[in-house]
Amino acid sequence: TVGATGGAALAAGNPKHLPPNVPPWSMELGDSVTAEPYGIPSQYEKNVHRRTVPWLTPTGESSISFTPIQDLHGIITPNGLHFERHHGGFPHIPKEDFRLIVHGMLENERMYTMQDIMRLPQVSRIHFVECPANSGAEWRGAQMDKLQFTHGMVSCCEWTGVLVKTLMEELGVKSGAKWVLAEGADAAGMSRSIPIEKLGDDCILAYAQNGEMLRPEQGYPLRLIVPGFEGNMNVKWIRRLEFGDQPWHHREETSKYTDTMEDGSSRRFTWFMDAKSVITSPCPEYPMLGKGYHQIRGLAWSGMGKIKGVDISVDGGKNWMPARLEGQVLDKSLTRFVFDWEWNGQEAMLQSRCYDEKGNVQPTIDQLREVRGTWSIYHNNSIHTWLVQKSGEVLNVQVSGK
Amino acid sequence: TVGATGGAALAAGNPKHLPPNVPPWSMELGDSVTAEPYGIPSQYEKNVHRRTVPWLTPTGESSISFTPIQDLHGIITPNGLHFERHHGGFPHIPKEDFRLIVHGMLENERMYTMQDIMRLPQVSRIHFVECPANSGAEWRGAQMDKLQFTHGMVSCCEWTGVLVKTLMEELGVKSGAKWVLAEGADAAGMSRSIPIEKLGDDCILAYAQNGEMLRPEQGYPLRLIVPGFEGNMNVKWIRRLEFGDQPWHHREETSKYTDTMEDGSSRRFTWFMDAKSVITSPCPEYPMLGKGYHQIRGLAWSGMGKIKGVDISVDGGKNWMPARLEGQVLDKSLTRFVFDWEWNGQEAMLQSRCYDEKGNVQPTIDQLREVRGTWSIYHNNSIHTWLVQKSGEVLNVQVSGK
Amino acid sequence: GDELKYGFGVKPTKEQVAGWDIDIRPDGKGLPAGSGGYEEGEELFQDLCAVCHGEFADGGGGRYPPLVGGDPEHLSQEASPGQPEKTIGSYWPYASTVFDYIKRAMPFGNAQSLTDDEVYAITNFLMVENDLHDEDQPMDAKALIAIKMPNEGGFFMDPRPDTKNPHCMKDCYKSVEIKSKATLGVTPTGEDALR
Amino acid sequence: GDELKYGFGVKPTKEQVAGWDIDIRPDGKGLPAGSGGYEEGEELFQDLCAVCHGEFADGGGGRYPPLVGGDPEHLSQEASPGQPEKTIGSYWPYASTVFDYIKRAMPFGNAQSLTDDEVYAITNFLMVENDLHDEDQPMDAKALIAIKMPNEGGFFMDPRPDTKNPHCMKDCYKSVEIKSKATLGVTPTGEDALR
Ligand code: HEC
Ligand code: HEC
Ligand SMILES: [Ca+2]
Ligand SMILES: [Ca+2]
Ligand SMILES: [Ca+2]
Ligand SMILES: [Ca+2]
Ligand SMILES: [Ca+2]
Ligand SMILES: [Ca+2]
Ligand SMILES: [Co+2]
Ligand SMILES: [Co+2]
Repeated sequence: TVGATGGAALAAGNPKHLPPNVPPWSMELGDSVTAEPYGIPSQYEKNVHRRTVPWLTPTGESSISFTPIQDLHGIITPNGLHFERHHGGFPHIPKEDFRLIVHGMLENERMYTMQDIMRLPQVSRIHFVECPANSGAEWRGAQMDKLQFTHGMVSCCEWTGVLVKTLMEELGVKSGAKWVLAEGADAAGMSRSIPIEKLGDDCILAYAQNGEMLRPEQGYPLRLIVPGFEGNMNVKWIRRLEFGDQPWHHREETSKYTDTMEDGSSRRFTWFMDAKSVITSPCPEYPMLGKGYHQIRGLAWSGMGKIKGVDISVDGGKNWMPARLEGQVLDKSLTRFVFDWEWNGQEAMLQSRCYDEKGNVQPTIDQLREVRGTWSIYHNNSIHTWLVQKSGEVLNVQVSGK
Repeated sequence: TVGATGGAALAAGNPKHLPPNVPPWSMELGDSVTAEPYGIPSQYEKNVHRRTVPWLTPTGESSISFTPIQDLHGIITPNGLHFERHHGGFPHIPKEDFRLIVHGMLENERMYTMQDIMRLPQVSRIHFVECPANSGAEWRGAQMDKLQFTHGMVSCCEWTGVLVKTLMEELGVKSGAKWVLAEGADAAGMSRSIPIEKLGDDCILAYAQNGEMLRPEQGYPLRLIVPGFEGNMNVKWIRRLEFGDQPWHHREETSKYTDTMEDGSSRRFTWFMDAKSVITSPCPEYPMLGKGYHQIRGLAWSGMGKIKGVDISVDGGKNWMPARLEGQVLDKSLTRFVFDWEWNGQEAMLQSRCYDEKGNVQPTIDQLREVRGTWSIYHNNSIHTWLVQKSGEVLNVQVSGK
Repeated sequence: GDELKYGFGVKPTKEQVAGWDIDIRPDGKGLPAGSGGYEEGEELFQDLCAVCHGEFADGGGGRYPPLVGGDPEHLSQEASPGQPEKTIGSYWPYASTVFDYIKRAMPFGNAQSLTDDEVYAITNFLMVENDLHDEDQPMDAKALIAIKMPNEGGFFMDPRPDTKNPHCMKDCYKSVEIKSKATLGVTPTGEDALR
Repeated sequence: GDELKYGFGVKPTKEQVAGWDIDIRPDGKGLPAGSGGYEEGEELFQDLCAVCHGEFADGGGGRYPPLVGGDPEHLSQEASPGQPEKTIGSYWPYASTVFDYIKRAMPFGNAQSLTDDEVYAITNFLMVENDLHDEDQPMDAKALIAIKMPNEGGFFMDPRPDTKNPHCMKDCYKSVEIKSKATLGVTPTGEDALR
């Protein structure tokens, strides 16, 4: 058995409010119903919010904010904490002024209002969205000193909307159509070429996230969800879908979001988000509290299907033990894993390694660099290492095993 | 085929912003990342919020607020819209001042801080919480004129916390312990007796909802989740669990939350929330937009397990057709159903009838009153009828069939 | 303790538990030492409770629940059509609940502020007003437990499932009639829907 | 249309589509009529773009991306260790992308404000600066499509999956060495983490 009970000392609180005393909130009336018609988090959770790294980009309108995954549990990302990645800032579009034009190699072209879109048959799916630049700084070595910044460009919601397939079936796709341009109504006019097989498979024109209409920064009133594919293909504030027979090779799939190899050649259309996992507890923001029992927790996900399992190593990858998947295990969704650990108080190197139902196994950073070099910028899904120090502090490190 | 395209006319918008014009938000930069470190809904969704009915209770601290289910999609209720039911207002408890005492017929008694609780093995489960007074006014007849008020005392989140079973196994339950008192730290000291088999089955001491720490009005920092059981057994701001051998018969399970029959006798410990469903589209708040295709949508749930199916009638219960369950179908969770309908523009009486995996079938209001009379106040899970008028307006009615 | 698997938390002291262990059971377990007289209880009630529950504890025609009134013989629809009047005397199964609830929750706005003697005194007053106690007798643990509530026998365990919908799919009725319609505007709009 | 199953929405007019149909493809499809000269483009660039991208379109040592610079022959690690300099001339596979992107997204803060002639002119300027066009020649659709970008051949389709972790469970390594550690404090705290 273990004896780690640092909790009581570490979370002392005001003695006046502790047993046997009766604190004021057990005596005085609290707030009324609808004190907050739209509720807000506890004032004691003010530390839980998105953060950005100003030096990562030239300006806040073309930038990123990171989800505080170190503070979250389960698999759902609450709407106010979904990460952001904008190229021209996020607009506030009046719903009634919104239009979606669907045109090109179709039997019928159409222009929709939001009311139209919401009348179409609806689906609800739980999917992650991850920016391929997530963990990008770590290609070069252990860079970011906090979990929010090493892995925070990933979020997961229940998305509701109409399957693009439904539109395609109704409007009639002309033979020869192979590619679709998805274009946003933001100041970047963000555009991506989507292969038609994917678009007609599980892609959704979504208007709701976790039950309510999209947030402005997630694309209100309409966005594309391309499950398992690069974050920025999930075009926000989508205004146009053009059906064509060739890819467009626009800026966000050529200048950016292409992956340059060691030899200088570059991969294009690197759509799939690979199988990836990270330990969220402990982490730099939440170090070890003491020796003994600690439930290692984390997240795993794959753009190619369901997570099948996660292994944990506490010795930098020499030995592995299976973790348990907790809660919902869904296709192209965040998946929570947990692992019971007894910490002996010594230095340890914690890693998680996931594998999906398609047989993909999360690689080490060495295995990744072996194939892709160090400068491909995107798609760093490598096994991540936390160095636990005797003090309980947790540092971001990279290791190599022989 | 159908020709209902009222959408374009009904959602006109500002012509300056419509194609072929390029609206300002496609030209001017939007807001920066972290403009809202904790995001908020679109200003164009200001109408989506909780509401209360002041004349239902004497005062706002002992009252209810209703989830706007007419505005929601999928099965997740976003945290800011979870319904409220308080008996002494809701407190704002500083996390470090919080304690949970677990005592009574146990081998070991224990007092926990939040840090302690959060170190224990964690589970995440998606469950609805429903107040048994939901739809209570409708016992007497069609009363509330809007869906938010006929059915809004139900919400569904992903709850994360520690299984009470985990505590019970660790502390050791003494033989003879059959009942547990759950008591809150609010000004009502809300207390309920929980049967020990249920508590040790799937009950959770939860600290997170949809990924983030509980909202103050949902019990921050800790609440009990008793899946499928009466809403108020899911004790918020829980400060104490006492293990005993008899029920306590406290006020909230005697004076209230008991069900008086026609003959004046009363049922006690009516724990299960029955199989129930309601059509959310159309509804009074969102009337029909015109003849032709309309996807009838709604929610179904059962405190006894998973929903197995939902049937739809458009003629007040004379004839039924199966709806489709959309998205996740989970144990003791909200479940979304959809049904393709062609509206011919004539008056119609829409109903949904759900059945769960245990063989329970949602009853008509007549079947319910037959058994329970009209004055049992709680547990009205009857089939609900919307009268669709030729104008498209939707009214709350009650019908009887012979 | 050594035999704990995780060992988080601490063993609470007897005092710590006692400060929060305020529940009362029907068999009297939990009732503290102390007692209170009717007149003292009446005075306390007028000072602390009557503003909401009325001078005579019958609700006083206001918004708050009556604590006196109704009839345990008149809970049926035959005897009293409509919502039966349910108060301590007409409905509650156990006397212990009165003490427990007042101690933990009342007065509304200053819960857990009464001493145990004061709760006994107020309970004395309420039981007398409900014709369940002799005003000349003190109220203490023993006296409280001796009270047999008139509606104790009126409760029975949940017998559900209790409806059996035959799950008909076709031609289930010959005719369907509308029995009631909700009145438009009965629920509040705008600011009225926010307390 | 009659053959539509749901029929929601309306058929957009040609004009409505044309107002938003701004995309350009590598084969030139979508390129509008119009043209622009180098000097006009240079002037426009100085007026509208240089404030961010530098007078010489090479970033000017500031925060914004360079539009000129790098070398398509120097994208390998052998030639240029570290992050290769990727600009229009050194990296972009198709000339069409330049027109498309400037038209839809630049200048930053006033997107879609340039006329097509202006976009051609600025494109002329940028292509000249990237050694891909003769400054005495106008830039129009035909001239743009004629430009073969040096790095067009540098792209290939995604070959993933491309790693094969043997999924070892025991004694996978003899030794493990720490190769790097993140520096504490490198990421912002407090207000610095909010732009
Ligand atoms: C400011 C108003 C207020 C005051 C003062 C007040 N009460 Fe109450 N009382 C309430 C409200 C409101 C309720 C109903 C609470 C609920 O249902 O959540 C209530 C409920 C009760 C009930 C339960 C009634 C039932 O039928 O279930 C009892 C008993 C009671 N009060 C006793 C007292 C006593 C004794 C005092 C004084 C020591 C007191 N109250 C002072 C407002 C008040
Ligand atoms: C206020 C600053 C600003 C101004 C003015 C501006 N740009 Fe930009 N430009 C940017 C930013 C920021 C980016 C990167 C956007 C992103 O990545 O989301 C960019 C990117 C570009 C790119 C793509 C570079 C690459 O390698 O992918 C081109 C081309 C470009 N700008 C051209 C122009 C032209 C032409 C003008 C003038 C008509 C202009 N810019 C004016 C800020 C500016
Ligand atoms: Ca007790
Ligand atoms: Ca007297
Ligand atoms: Ca009588
Ligand atoms: Ca086009
Ligand atoms: Ca010149
Ligand atoms: Ca060279
Ligand atoms: Co890619
Ligand atoms: Co009940």
